[in-house]
Amino acid sequence: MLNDLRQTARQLLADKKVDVVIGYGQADPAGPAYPVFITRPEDTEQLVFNDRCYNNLTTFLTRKEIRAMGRAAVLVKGCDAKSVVVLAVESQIDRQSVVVIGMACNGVGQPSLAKCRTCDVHMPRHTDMVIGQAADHAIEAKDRYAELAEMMSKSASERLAYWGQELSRCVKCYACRQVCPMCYCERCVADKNQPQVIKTSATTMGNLAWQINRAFHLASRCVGCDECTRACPAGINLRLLNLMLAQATEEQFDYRPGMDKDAQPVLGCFSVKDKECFIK
Amino acid sequence: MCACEARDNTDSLADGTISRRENIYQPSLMEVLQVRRQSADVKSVRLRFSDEAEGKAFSFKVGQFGIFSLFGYGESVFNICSSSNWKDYIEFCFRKTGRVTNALWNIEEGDTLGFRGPYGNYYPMDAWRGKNLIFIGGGIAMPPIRCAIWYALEQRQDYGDITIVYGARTVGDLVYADELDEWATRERVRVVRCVDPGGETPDWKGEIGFVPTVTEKAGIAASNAVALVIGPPIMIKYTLPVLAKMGLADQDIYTSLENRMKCGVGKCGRCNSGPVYVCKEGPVFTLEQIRLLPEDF
Amino acid sequence: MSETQTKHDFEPKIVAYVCNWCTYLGADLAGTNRLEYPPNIRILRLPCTGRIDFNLIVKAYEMGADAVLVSGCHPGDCHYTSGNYHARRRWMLFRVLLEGIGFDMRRVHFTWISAAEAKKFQEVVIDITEQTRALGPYGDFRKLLEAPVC
Amino acid sequence: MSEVISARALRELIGGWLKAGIRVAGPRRVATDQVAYAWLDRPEDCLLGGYIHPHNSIKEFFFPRHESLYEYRIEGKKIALKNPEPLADERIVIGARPCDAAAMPILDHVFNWDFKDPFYNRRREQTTVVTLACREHDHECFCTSVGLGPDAERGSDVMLYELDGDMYEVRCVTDKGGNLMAGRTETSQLTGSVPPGPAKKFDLAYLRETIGSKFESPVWTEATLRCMACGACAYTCPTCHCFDIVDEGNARGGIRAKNWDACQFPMFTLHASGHNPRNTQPQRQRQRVMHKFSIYPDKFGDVLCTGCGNCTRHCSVHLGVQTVLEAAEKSWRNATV
Repeated sequence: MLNDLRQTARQLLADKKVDVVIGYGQADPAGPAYPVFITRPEDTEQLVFNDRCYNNLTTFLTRKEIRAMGRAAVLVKGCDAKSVVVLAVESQIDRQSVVVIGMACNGVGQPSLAKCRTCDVHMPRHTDMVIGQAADHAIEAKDRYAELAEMMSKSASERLAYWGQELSRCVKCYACRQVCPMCYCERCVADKNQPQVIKTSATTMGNLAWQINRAFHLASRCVGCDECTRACPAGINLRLLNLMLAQATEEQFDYRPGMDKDAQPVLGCFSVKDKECFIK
Repeated sequence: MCACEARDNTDSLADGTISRRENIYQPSLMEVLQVRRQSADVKSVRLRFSDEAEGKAFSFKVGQFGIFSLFGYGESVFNICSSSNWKDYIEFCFRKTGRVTNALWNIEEGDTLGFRGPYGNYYPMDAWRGKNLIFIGGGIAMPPIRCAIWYALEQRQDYGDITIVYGARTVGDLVYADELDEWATRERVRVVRCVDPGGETPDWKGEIGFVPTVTEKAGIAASNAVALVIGPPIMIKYTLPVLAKMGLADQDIYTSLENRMKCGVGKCGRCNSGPVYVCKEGPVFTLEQIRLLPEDF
Repeated sequence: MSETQTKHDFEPKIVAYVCNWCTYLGADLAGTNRLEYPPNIRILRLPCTGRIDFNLIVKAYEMGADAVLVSGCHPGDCHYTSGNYHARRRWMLFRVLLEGIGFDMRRVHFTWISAAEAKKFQEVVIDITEQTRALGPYGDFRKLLEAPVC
Repeated sequence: MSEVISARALRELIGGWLKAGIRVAGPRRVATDQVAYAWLDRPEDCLLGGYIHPHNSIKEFFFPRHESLYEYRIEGKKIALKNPEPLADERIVIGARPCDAAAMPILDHVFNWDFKDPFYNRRREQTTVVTLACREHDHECFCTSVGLGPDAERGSDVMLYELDGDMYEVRCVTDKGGNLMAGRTETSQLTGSVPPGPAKKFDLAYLRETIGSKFESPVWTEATLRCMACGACAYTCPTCHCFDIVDEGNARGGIRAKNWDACQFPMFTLHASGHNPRNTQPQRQRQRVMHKFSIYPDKFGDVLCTGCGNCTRHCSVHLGVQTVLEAAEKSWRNATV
């Protein structure tokens, strides 16, 4: 598999089909892998792929510094491949000018991350090629959101107190935003000050406002790569916020972001038949 | 330096309160005496300390800056553009661009602003005695030059010929236009005004062209002269070779850097250019000093 | 001060984000018709429900609101053809997030009120005010607002 | 001869402090896999082992991430300013890592050169730092590379060394520490020691000598292109101290506050005119590393880094001071060969 990957990358660069291959490197086998940007065929030996390859590399497709390098090929796991679909649907990338190399994946992390335990895209979809083999099992919708059950069994007051406690640790480093492939705005609303909608202070309220904003701007767009959760230095389980919205999106609109490249984005359209039992 | 030493005095209160004097981030309150519109998006403001004693004790040197605040909006850094000889008030000038300046646009006489300072170094007006002075400015850079011009005019006998080259995009963008006219009437003062091509009006009597070219053509004598050049980076970049050609040495060319600042007291860490904290060791530098800095401004 | 007394003395602050074309005119009509409704409501007019950023709802609580009302044109009546349809879809999801985080959903209200429905406006405001008065101040949220940093 | 305290007596001591109204902070489990320095409610909250480094640093207790500088009230055209609440409470930080404690004397320079920051200084005066020497380290630790180590005493008032049998040796470093522990310890023959710290990751002397002339080095781009532009490194760092000053309030009044800020954000140096002196991410990473190993040391002597490894540990792309300097040293040495 690794040979195939390096061979593919080498060929793409040698044939000048792409200028840069965005992949994973790893200096220390005991440490995590990290993004590398390979521009010369001979450097493709640096590429690795294993269960320490956490990053969703599609984030780099919209970065100024990386765009400046030219045409890119990007390595994606099944979950990351979904963000390529959303980026294309939202016109952030020209899908034809990006080479997407899918990597069959049996989960990352030891033990596997939460997202991997309910993954049904071990084989990446909508890519230009897939390297390796992995078996996919259908996952029932309710299993995807099983983690929410415990939280939702609490009272509203307890839930609010829980989030208040969790978010009191947030330092507003914006790692959750920066690693997110869907957070591609040129200037985030949190960085705007005319008016200052979200306080810049890392107080519990400021953090709550920020996380509500982040989660909801990702509503029906978040592909569930969970990079925000992994990147959070304070270990806040942001995954739960994303899951709430993913569940609602799937239940109410039968839509899972990034799964179907031709489906209309939920918040980009409407139906006159939308439920409105909550509106008086 | 004046204000810094006074503030070093830490007369802490026993109950843990941080006293007014200790709190280096707490501004003095100042009353707005006058607001003048200088161009479509530039206004100048005259302020007086609300506390009379504080006003009497205050002094600064031309070239220093202050941190002005509009409560509820935040702080902004501006050069104190009045002469240090003017005792009852200070002035600053701003262009409407960000959150604070947009809100400042609406202030009127009698409003209260905050002021911290003076901060930073200053123009070496003493060392410039006996020299011919060349002031070159572009756009909103007139105010930080204006304080030095007035200072020199008030100590007229100390300085030689004064040449002022000032350019803006259009005629309407020239700030302190009335003072330019007044300076032009003074003895041994030459004022060269210019606007970018296309920015002139039918009755425009000044030059048409960019500051570097106009400076080159103006035939300014460079012997025994120092130059103060302030303006947008692109203007400075093209004016420097002109000054070199005229024969000015790097140590005789001064500028004032405008890095983004928050604290003004060498703590918050954003204004540095290489090893230099612009708010403490600047903002005034000679070209000789700037050449030693990494290009980080 | 006893619990009952607190509630009795308590005047809820209610923020209403309304669209310019229907609910605002409905409120206006309520006024010209001399229909009385509680002064606890603070009306903020926006061009369209489609413009009502969800951040505004959060902001209202941050500024001390005890309940929020969002109201606009009935489906099919939007001045901009479809703003309220987009808004409706957004709220369908946003309510889920608010609920999951633990907002008291009895303090978030959505209504459609047309320019002719002065009576409905009056009823809604009375209803929300009384409901909120019964709930008391939004203490759970105040706790978050006042949480210390270090 | 040494002074020792049993684990139980230490917990009782913490309990006594809490009871006396002293605010005590220490490593505490805040979520399943998360240990943070946080205020303790009960003595048993305090962890004295089982983790390498909390996800934050003790700078939070001296230089909080959000702090009111003063209040303002707007009354018509007049403004009234009010001093912040008095900072009078006595505080103890227990179980600090040596790399965190060492950051305090480093920060002292910044907050006291020329202008003195009263908020920081008041907290320094009021806080006693009790440090627990390290027995373990991970791949990200590199204290030995910046001249510190698992039992470095710098910045600590008291040092604790783990002994066998749930005992700690207590070494008082300062008078403040001595006063805190006076009468609380027993005399013993046992002395504590720590295993060697992490192997050196880079040659500090070489880098200090070289870095000043490497502003234009291509290594900055090569080594930092993957930076995500978040502030995780700066906010978990014990020595990063950049901040922003903002107004928060409504039409009637509010506070002016000092909030943490980080040089990795594009907004950090963005001028109102739109000009940005540090326009690309590698430029911002260069600023961070050069601030720590060139700008600050040129001014104050020390390096602005204690080798805690939090930057790399908490980086989503495994990029921190250590990884950048390793790459830089390799590149610069190769270039001279």
